[in-house]
Amino acid sequence: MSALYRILKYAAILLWSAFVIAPFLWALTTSFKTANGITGGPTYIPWLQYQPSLEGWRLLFRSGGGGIQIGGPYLDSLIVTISASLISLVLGTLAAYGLSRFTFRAGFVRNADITFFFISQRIMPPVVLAIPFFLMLQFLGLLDTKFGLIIVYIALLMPIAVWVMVDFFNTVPRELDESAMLDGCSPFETFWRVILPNSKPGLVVAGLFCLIFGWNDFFFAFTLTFTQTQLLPVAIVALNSSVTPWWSLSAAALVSVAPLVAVAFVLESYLSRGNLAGAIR
Amino acid sequence: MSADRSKFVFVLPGLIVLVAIILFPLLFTIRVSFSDWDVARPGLDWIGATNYLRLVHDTRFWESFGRLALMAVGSVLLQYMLGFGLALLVWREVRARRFFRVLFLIPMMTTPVIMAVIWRTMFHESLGPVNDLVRLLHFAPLPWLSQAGLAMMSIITVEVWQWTPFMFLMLLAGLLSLPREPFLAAAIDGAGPIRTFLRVTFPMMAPISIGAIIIRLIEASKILDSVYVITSGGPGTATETSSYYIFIRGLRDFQVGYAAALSFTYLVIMAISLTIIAKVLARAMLVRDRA
Amino acid sequence: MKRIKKYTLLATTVALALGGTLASAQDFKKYGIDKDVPGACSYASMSKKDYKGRTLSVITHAVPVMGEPTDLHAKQFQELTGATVNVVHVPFGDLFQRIMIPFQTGQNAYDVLFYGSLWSGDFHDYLAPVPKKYLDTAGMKDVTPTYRKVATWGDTMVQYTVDADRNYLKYRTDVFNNPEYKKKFKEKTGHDLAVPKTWEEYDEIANFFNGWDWAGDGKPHFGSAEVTKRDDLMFSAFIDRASAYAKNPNVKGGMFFDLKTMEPLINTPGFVKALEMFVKAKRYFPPGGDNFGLGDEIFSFGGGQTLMSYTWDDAFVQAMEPTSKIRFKVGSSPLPGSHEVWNRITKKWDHFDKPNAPAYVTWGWTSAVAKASKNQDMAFDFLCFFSNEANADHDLQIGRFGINPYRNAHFTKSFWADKMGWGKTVGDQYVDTLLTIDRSKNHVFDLRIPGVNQFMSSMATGVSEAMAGQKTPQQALDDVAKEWKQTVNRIGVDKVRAAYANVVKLEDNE
Amino acid sequence: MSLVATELTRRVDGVVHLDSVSCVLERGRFYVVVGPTLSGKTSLLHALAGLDAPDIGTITFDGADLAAVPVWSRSVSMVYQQFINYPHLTVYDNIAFPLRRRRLAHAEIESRVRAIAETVSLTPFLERLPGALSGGQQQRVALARSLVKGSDLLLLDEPLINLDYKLREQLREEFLNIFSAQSRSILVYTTAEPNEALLFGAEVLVMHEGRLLQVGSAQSVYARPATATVARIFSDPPMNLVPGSLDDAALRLGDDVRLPRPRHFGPLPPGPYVFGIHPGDIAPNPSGIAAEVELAEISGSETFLHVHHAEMRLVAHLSGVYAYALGENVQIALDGAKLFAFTPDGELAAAPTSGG
Repeated sequence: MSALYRILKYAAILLWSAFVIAPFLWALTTSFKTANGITGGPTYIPWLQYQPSLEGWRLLFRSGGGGIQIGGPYLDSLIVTISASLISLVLGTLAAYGLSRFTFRAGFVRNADITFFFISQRIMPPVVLAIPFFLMLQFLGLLDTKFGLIIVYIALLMPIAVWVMVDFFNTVPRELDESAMLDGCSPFETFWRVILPNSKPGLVVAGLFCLIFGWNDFFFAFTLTFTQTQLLPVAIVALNSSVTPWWSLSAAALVSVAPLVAVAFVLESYLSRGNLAGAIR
Repeated sequence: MSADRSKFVFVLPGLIVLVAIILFPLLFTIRVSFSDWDVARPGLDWIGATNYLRLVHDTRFWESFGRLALMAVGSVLLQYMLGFGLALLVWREVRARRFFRVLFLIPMMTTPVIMAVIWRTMFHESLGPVNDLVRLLHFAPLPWLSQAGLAMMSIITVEVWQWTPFMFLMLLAGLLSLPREPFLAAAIDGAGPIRTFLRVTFPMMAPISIGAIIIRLIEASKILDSVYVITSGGPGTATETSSYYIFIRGLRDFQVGYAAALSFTYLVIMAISLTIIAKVLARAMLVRDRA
Repeated sequence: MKRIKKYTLLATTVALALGGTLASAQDFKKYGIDKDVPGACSYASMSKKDYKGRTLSVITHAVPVMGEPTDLHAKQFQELTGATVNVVHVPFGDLFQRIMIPFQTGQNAYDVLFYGSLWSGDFHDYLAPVPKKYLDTAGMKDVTPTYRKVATWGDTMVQYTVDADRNYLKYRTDVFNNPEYKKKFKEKTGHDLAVPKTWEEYDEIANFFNGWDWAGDGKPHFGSAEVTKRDDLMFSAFIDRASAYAKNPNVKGGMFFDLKTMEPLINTPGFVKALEMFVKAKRYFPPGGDNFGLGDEIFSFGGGQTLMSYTWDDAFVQAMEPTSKIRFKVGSSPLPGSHEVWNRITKKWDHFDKPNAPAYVTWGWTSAVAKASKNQDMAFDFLCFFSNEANADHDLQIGRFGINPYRNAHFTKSFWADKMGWGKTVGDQYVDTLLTIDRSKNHVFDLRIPGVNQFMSSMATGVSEAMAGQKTPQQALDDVAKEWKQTVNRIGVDKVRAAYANVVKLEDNE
Repeated sequence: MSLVATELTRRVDGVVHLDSVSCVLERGRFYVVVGPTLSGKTSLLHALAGLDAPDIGTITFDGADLAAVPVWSRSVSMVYQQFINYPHLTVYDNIAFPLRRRRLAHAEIESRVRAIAETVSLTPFLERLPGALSGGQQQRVALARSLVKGSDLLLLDEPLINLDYKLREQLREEFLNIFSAQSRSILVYTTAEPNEALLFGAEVLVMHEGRLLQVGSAQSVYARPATATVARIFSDPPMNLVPGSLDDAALRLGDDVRLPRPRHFGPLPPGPYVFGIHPGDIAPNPSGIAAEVELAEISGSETFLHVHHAEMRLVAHLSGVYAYALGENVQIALDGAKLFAFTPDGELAAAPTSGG
């Protein structure tokens, strides 16, 4: 490897790192500003360029006094996201195994078409689904409840689980299934005793994708709730008033990404152990 | 139970749950698209294909498709190339690669609607740091959000920032799972890095690439939050995409019937074009594999 | 200046949560209220109510504007009456659909709604009329006639007035009073530098003070900050500019439509002229000024970047914050007008020696109780408590609350000069500006008809297309007119006319 | 007591995997299926195991039709060419896996696992995970797992192909010992290497393009291949085939090579034939025909010498290491007594007398 190549390589890595990290650094410094620290033009260094204040952070945890209490929504978001992800993962994994291992034919419909049907659920823009989902949950009496949101999120997340897991199972040698069946396992036992225990990388990736997409949904969390159930993104945009509060939104951005950074570490550790080999394909 | 019957036990629970959740909204949307549900007239009357006839002449809708195509294809392509590049950079021996890998993944974890606000403040032409940087490089401040081309670029930048990690993850995982033998063979043949990439790496990465691109295209086509926050479709209609236009018609204007017709048309067009894109990609990328 | 005593409030809240006892009327002091004003809605009256075990659902704007006072008074109401009050905060852009979806699907989602009064044309069917008991309260009777009208649909009051808004001109007094600049301006333009009375003057001044450091802080400063982001509140900014040319006090029967034929007037020369001026105005906007949301406008003028601005009070309040660099350097005045006003009857421009400057009653926050609510008694009690004299006086003093004078009592000059600490110059001028607008005989109201958002979003798109150079102003507004006509037909000519008649009645002072 | 396959046919997406394959497999016997890649060996095993149902044809075991019996209820084991084990289980649990599915008593499982582990020399590794073992050991685990059940049908699909040469020899040896102890099972072993079949000395089934070409003992197939195709498949390197003709006195190969008519051709009528000779029966000899060296591969202690004489290409299999330069001229002796004769459509017409 030539020296020039090395230099270029590290330069590229550092350049991209700077791009990735810039919004966070900007959010970090902005979160300590007040209107005065903003209106004079871009400033970066507290004390030197602007007088820092904790107001942006306080707003996230205060109630009654112009802030939002982020704790409840945080918890609600966790409950809804994790439940929906788990259910999607279970159903999606089963379906993906079926689609990966057996042949389905009905008219012109093949396995690939069924897989595409699952994924195609994500094509519909959420805007349109707002009213139908509203009516559906109204009929079920589940508006403004966590359970209602979980149901809707299952429809949103299961396609992702199916997609990741079909690709994952396609990389698991079929001979493993055959061996298990020859050793006396029914298809379900094969799945449960042999395939599932060896699918951790796939499950981790599918599960984490579900978590990411679920955690960051804004639209349904917003449309299908009133006052009882509030998820994190909805609670945070409640700060977005006529005067866009750069400070508290910045703080909120940093707070909301925190649990998912843990997710990034989990993902990475799977990558590094090479366990993800074949987890995504 | 035979293997033939047990296959349904795997697929049906998920399929049934999904259909149960999605069927009503889908059928309802189709039904509403034949109604005149409007802000002043809620309810399901029947007006035939009126909404669809109106949509045919709605140049704003069709123009928004063009912009969507540009935005989605442009940003996904960039994400793919950058993601691939980054994955290649931190694939093999690099100092602190675990740190960089985590770092590169993080933007994907952020909530788009909130990050869009942060980005808008970054692009703020007089109060944001982007133009500060431009000034530092001794250029004139640029109208990031108020000039058509740049506004489009700004939105694409945000999309690239947020979703390149997705491509990066998929492609890095793919690279890490590649067998070593073909690379050894290429090395023995004396192939340089570029040749190795074109002849070995890229073809082997084709299947995963197609999957990742299709998924990203689906997601990118729904772009709404960032457009809304960053430019709200402006200047003029320069950054108005299909789903944003549907949003304006459906939830701003509350033309529920018309928006349903728009969406159903959108759904059909997207399903068809994605299928075609998937086929074309498969042909383009997999043929090279055999060559 | 009295600001809310946050820490006391926080401490009491905690104490109350622990103690679980109802607050007594005497506790108002801990909320930063100087004194309770006796009446049906007072602290004393509320503390006698017992709403234990009942829940009130409230939807309101994001904090702090309207959202923070909602939170504050909800908390107080909760403590006084034992009710549980759940509040959800929604950004302005999403507020309409959040309220409309439950309305149209028959879902009883919210008891109390805070929203922009321009939507009353869409919402009125779903709102409970304000009961007589509340109409008779002293507080309600003191609301200025203009805002009683805004709250009324037909003959019924369906909205509970908690705020009043208008757009007015804000400018930098330090610049306008600077002798050196006055001289320079005279040399350059041949006119005396004065607060603009017409949009042409506004244009000239803004252009003169654009792009150089007239504030002496080493940075370039700019002429004007205006709301130009398409789906933000740009439609109000355009109406601000267009009224001067299009609202002819001598022509009755509608400014946006000809009430008789329901033909759109949006592409008549008055509007086109305003749009041409608006497009031209781009040259004296600060960088990015072609895509400013309200928040950007507030930061721009309130932060001292621009010489002038016109919208709601927020930018003015921001400029008058105690920590502001331009405190006491700002002034207010009614919006500029025009000497030439289009007469759609004669198809000619009428000349006015004194510029025609209609006062645009720019919607403003309002509140209402849902017809479907099962807690209407409690809901109206909450609104009457929210707006009781003591609370209103308190809320007016906190700029970020976004609550502005709507009762005759609020137009007391000493209140603004002393209590707000704005001093006599700024305070008196502010009150005068507001009074002029309120008492004007030449009002423009929002297009409070069904589907108002459809009309406004068509208009904003057209205006934005012209601003971006995609279409000429005439072309853009012709297209808007076409769309308006289709929209009117779709919603129903008679339905729209009936609603618009209410608006025209107010504008024509009938 | 036998497994009878009748006219098994299977196509997948228009590609023929099995073409009317019929065979009878007896208990306690060892069968080796020989054929090149994609000849249908694996398809045959899958069909016999019940993993893939044939489109046409039946399989009966001791007279009972197996069609309705799902795989997991059959008494079949299989060892794959990839080392297939359960990665999440220890070697012990891997071997015990099929026994546990049959709900055998704990002690019974323990004793059987330990016994089989001893047989395949895995006792020291019982607590390891398969991933931590070498390829040979992994394949032993797979073998142990398939043996421990004592299935009626034991299928081995090229189990040694992914191992290096030495390990292959060693394991092959062990297999032979182990298999000879399996008196009640039917063993079916596939391989692309005829030598393996010869070493095992088993019953051979030669497959090509989905069809079963010849069945018989390894020696008999080697000595008398039914067709030229079988001859090529069942010879490593493949048998040299040279078109030529025969008259009463002489035999012609190509354009200009004449050999005296071999005695073992007996009363074969004159005419065109394809003559075959095993590479091992060709050797350089100063009195032979002139040829030019195209390639000399040295493998272990053997040399494969590729030469051509005009259009005639031959491969000679020499034991010992010899150095030849490319393009070097050599003389090659063709021993007429070792020649096979096939009719132009490939049927065996004459074969050398065995041992000759």
